[in-house]
Amino acid sequence: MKLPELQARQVWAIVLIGYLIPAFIPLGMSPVISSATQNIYDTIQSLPPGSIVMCGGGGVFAFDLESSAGLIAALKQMSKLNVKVVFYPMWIETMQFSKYCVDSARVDEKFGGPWKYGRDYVILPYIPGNEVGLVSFLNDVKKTVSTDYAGTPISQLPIMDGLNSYKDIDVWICAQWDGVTILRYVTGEYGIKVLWFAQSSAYSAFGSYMQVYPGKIYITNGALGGAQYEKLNAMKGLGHAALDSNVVFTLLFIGFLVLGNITMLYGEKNGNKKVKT
Amino acid sequence: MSTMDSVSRFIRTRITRIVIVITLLSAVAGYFFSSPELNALNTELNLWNMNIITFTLFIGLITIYFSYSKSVSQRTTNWPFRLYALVLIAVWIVMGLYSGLYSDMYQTAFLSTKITLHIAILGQLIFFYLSAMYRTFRVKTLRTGILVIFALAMVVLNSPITLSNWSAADQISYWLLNNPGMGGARAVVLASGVGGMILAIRIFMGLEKSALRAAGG
Amino acid sequence: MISIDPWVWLSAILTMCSFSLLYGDNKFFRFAEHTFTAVVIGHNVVMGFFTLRDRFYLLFTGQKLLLIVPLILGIMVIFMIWRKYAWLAAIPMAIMIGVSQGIIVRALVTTDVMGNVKAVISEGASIFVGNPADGVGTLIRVAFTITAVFYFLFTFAFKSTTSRPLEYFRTFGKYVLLIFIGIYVGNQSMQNSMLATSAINRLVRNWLGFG
Amino acid sequence: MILQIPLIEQITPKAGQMFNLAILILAGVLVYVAYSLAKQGRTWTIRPMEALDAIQEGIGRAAEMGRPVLMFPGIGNLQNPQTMAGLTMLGEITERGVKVNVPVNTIPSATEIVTASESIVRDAYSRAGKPELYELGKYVKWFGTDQFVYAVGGAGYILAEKPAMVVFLGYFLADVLVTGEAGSRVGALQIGGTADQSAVSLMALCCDYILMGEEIYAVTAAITEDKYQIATIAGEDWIKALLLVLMVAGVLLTAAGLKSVISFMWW
Repeated sequence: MKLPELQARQVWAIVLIGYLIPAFIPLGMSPVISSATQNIYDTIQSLPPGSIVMCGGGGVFAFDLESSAGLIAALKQMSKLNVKVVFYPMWIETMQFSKYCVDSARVDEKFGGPWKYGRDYVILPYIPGNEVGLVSFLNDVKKTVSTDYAGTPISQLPIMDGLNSYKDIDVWICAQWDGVTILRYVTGEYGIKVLWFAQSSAYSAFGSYMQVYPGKIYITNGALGGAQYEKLNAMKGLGHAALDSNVVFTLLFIGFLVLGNITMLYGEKNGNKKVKT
Repeated sequence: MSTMDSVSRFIRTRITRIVIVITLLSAVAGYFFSSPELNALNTELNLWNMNIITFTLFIGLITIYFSYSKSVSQRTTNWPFRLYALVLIAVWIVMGLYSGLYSDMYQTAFLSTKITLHIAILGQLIFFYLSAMYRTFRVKTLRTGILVIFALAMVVLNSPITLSNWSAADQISYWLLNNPGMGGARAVVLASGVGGMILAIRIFMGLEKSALRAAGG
Repeated sequence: MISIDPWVWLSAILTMCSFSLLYGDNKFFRFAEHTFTAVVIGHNVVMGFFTLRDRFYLLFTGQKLLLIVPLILGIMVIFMIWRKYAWLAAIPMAIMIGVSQGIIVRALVTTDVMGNVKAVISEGASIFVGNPADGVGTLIRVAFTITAVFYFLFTFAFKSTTSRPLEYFRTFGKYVLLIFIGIYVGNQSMQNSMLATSAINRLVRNWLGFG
Repeated sequence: MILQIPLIEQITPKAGQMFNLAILILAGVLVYVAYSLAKQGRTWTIRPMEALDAIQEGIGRAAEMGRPVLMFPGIGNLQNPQTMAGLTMLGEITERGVKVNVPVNTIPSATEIVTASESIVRDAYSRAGKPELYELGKYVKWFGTDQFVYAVGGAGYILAEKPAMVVFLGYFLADVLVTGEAGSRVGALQIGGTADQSAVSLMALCCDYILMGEEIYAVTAAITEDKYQIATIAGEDWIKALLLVLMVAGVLLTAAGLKSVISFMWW
């Protein structure tokens, strides 16, 4: 008997069933802490009270969801340390992403958290021009932004009194896809430490920047790093849900890999694709 | 040739060249040389640039309006959807301007529509990924063999089952990412960096005309 | 308990419409697609209005009248969409290209190119020092970087007998890149997997109320 | 007026800055030298690439099968060098396609690329000697600006029209998997090229031939057969060769503990 080639739709049906299982019955996986994640935790933990932490970069909300796991946990951690956080939205969805993270972390006083807008954190308006805006901001904050997201002049926001240029920034946290722009300018040109809650694809593509500026850049690896960060802060969020789905994925991956190769050896002769460079 | 044409040609060919040379030089020189004048010029140009870019946010609206209204008036395929989209755009703009970008209402509406749809589309990638992988990852040649072995290693090592049962898995996966993986990744970053550098040089020298030609029609 | 929040229902319906693409092109999917386009454009315009308000705040309050220049240039850039008047956009386009290329090139040469070259050179010092596992790792990283960059030489031909070994070097570079892609594909799958979970969890947990 | 802005303090990490600047200037000089040599008649050949031959083959195959060819220039805008490479490729494929009566369609994403594609396609029809066949909006399909809207429109188009060959060349992200999967389903010959690492790995999953990183610039220069384009690729190679020599020598020296010899790199 010849093994038939599975149609794409048949594969997808199996995948859908696979992913529905952990949605109904959580597997409750727990991560083991990697040193890369621990480094970021320690860096934030050692910030003196009153430090100014910038938080921002460019990214698409849905894609950045993977990094939100780490960022939400970090916001929670920072709210206990009395550091000031300024959100810097670089792409047009980043402001919504920042709000989502602040709301999910429940750090604002309206959710019973310790933070008060304007005193402990500020959200700047969308700043166009990517790297151009970033360079301008680092050189001279007051020239680049004149209001916050709601149109309030920054002179009325207490945090912004102490933030005039790159010299006043202690750490820059990025939880977005376009962390490379942040690394190139914030660390590369101005020597500020960057903590990047990167997506797994960003880690494997841009990890090399850690070697260019050793000790200045720390990157976590995707959802796994997010889950580890959640564990360090004793919470369970999207990172932990991602671990469950990763178990399903591993099984599906191995299953289809084996099936595909068996089909190649004993199946009908078609559908063979090859990769050439 | 009319005066208008010659003016437009002069702007397209001469003025733009000069503007590019000045702006590009100011950005590069402002960084490499500590001159307050250059730096000030550069900062001012950066601010101009940021303000100009803001207007490009409206370009999509104008293009969609012309394209979709044409589709609706000519009753092309799917035209009722285009009409619906035009109405929704108008409703959304009114809603957004009324409630503000950071209000809870705007955020809920945004999360329930745009973000939901985006996540749903991205969520389908794993389906495409697995079906493509089923077809492609067949070890026939050395090339696919290498791809399959390293992909499999990463998937297995990142899996929470492996990580919680085998303490070395975490270190091995980081070793793979940080040594052989980073070697290739760094070469791509470096070579693309050189490519980008040369492109800027070509634009500076006026050898790369396509960008402006395409814009200037 | 199934949710009674209308937004959750909207979100659930849109998710299912979007997932219907897996079955094939259909009307439900087109509905989702057009909702997507409309909200993206709507968000762009709302964002545009508020950004204009914030960017030209100093002009409107009369503190910096020079901002009138970028205001005019910005309006000129919109003419890009009409072929007949596209030339009006040439000057603001030139400013955008010039400034951004200038800023990009200075970072590329500093970080991406010379930063990496210097990192490779500095790593040379740690090949024979310290833990052998790290030393081997460093050696692999350095050797892989150099061979893979070698692969990106396009106009050099190694046909003579003396230069023939360099061609093997280049082939090796290609395999280095394949190893990178393999590792990348494996690591990246974690992200796609998480997004599928996120979409499905929205349906099962938020809408249907399980878990 | 501009120059009255107060002094802004200079940047911190300046180590190695002068050497970096020297490399940048040297790169400019080398590109200029290559360009001048090309003007005097010097030519270079770009090493053979399988993907390039596959594109030529694919057009022939499309002509035999009587099906169209589809080309994606990616999601970047006009400032993105990868998109520029994609647009150049679009012009070349269209011109070759027109000569053998194969319609070449394209699905751009950014609005300015729609405008640019139209003028490039029209230009290609004129160059191929058949300007009467060109129609506005016939070959350039547009489904919307967003990253995934265009991809989904593209997937729908592929399933309906069943192109014989799909070429991806430009800046892509995860969207390439949506269109790539559709292309695999209709059995199209697929050629993918991008300098973005995340997309190149996804292309490896669904394309028959892939072009990685800088290869996309080389392949567009090679297909145009424009001697000045190829000359700048040669200039680029000289710089890379120089960096390679620096790296190899530097690694050997630092491994031998003689880092001070190359300390000039940190000036």
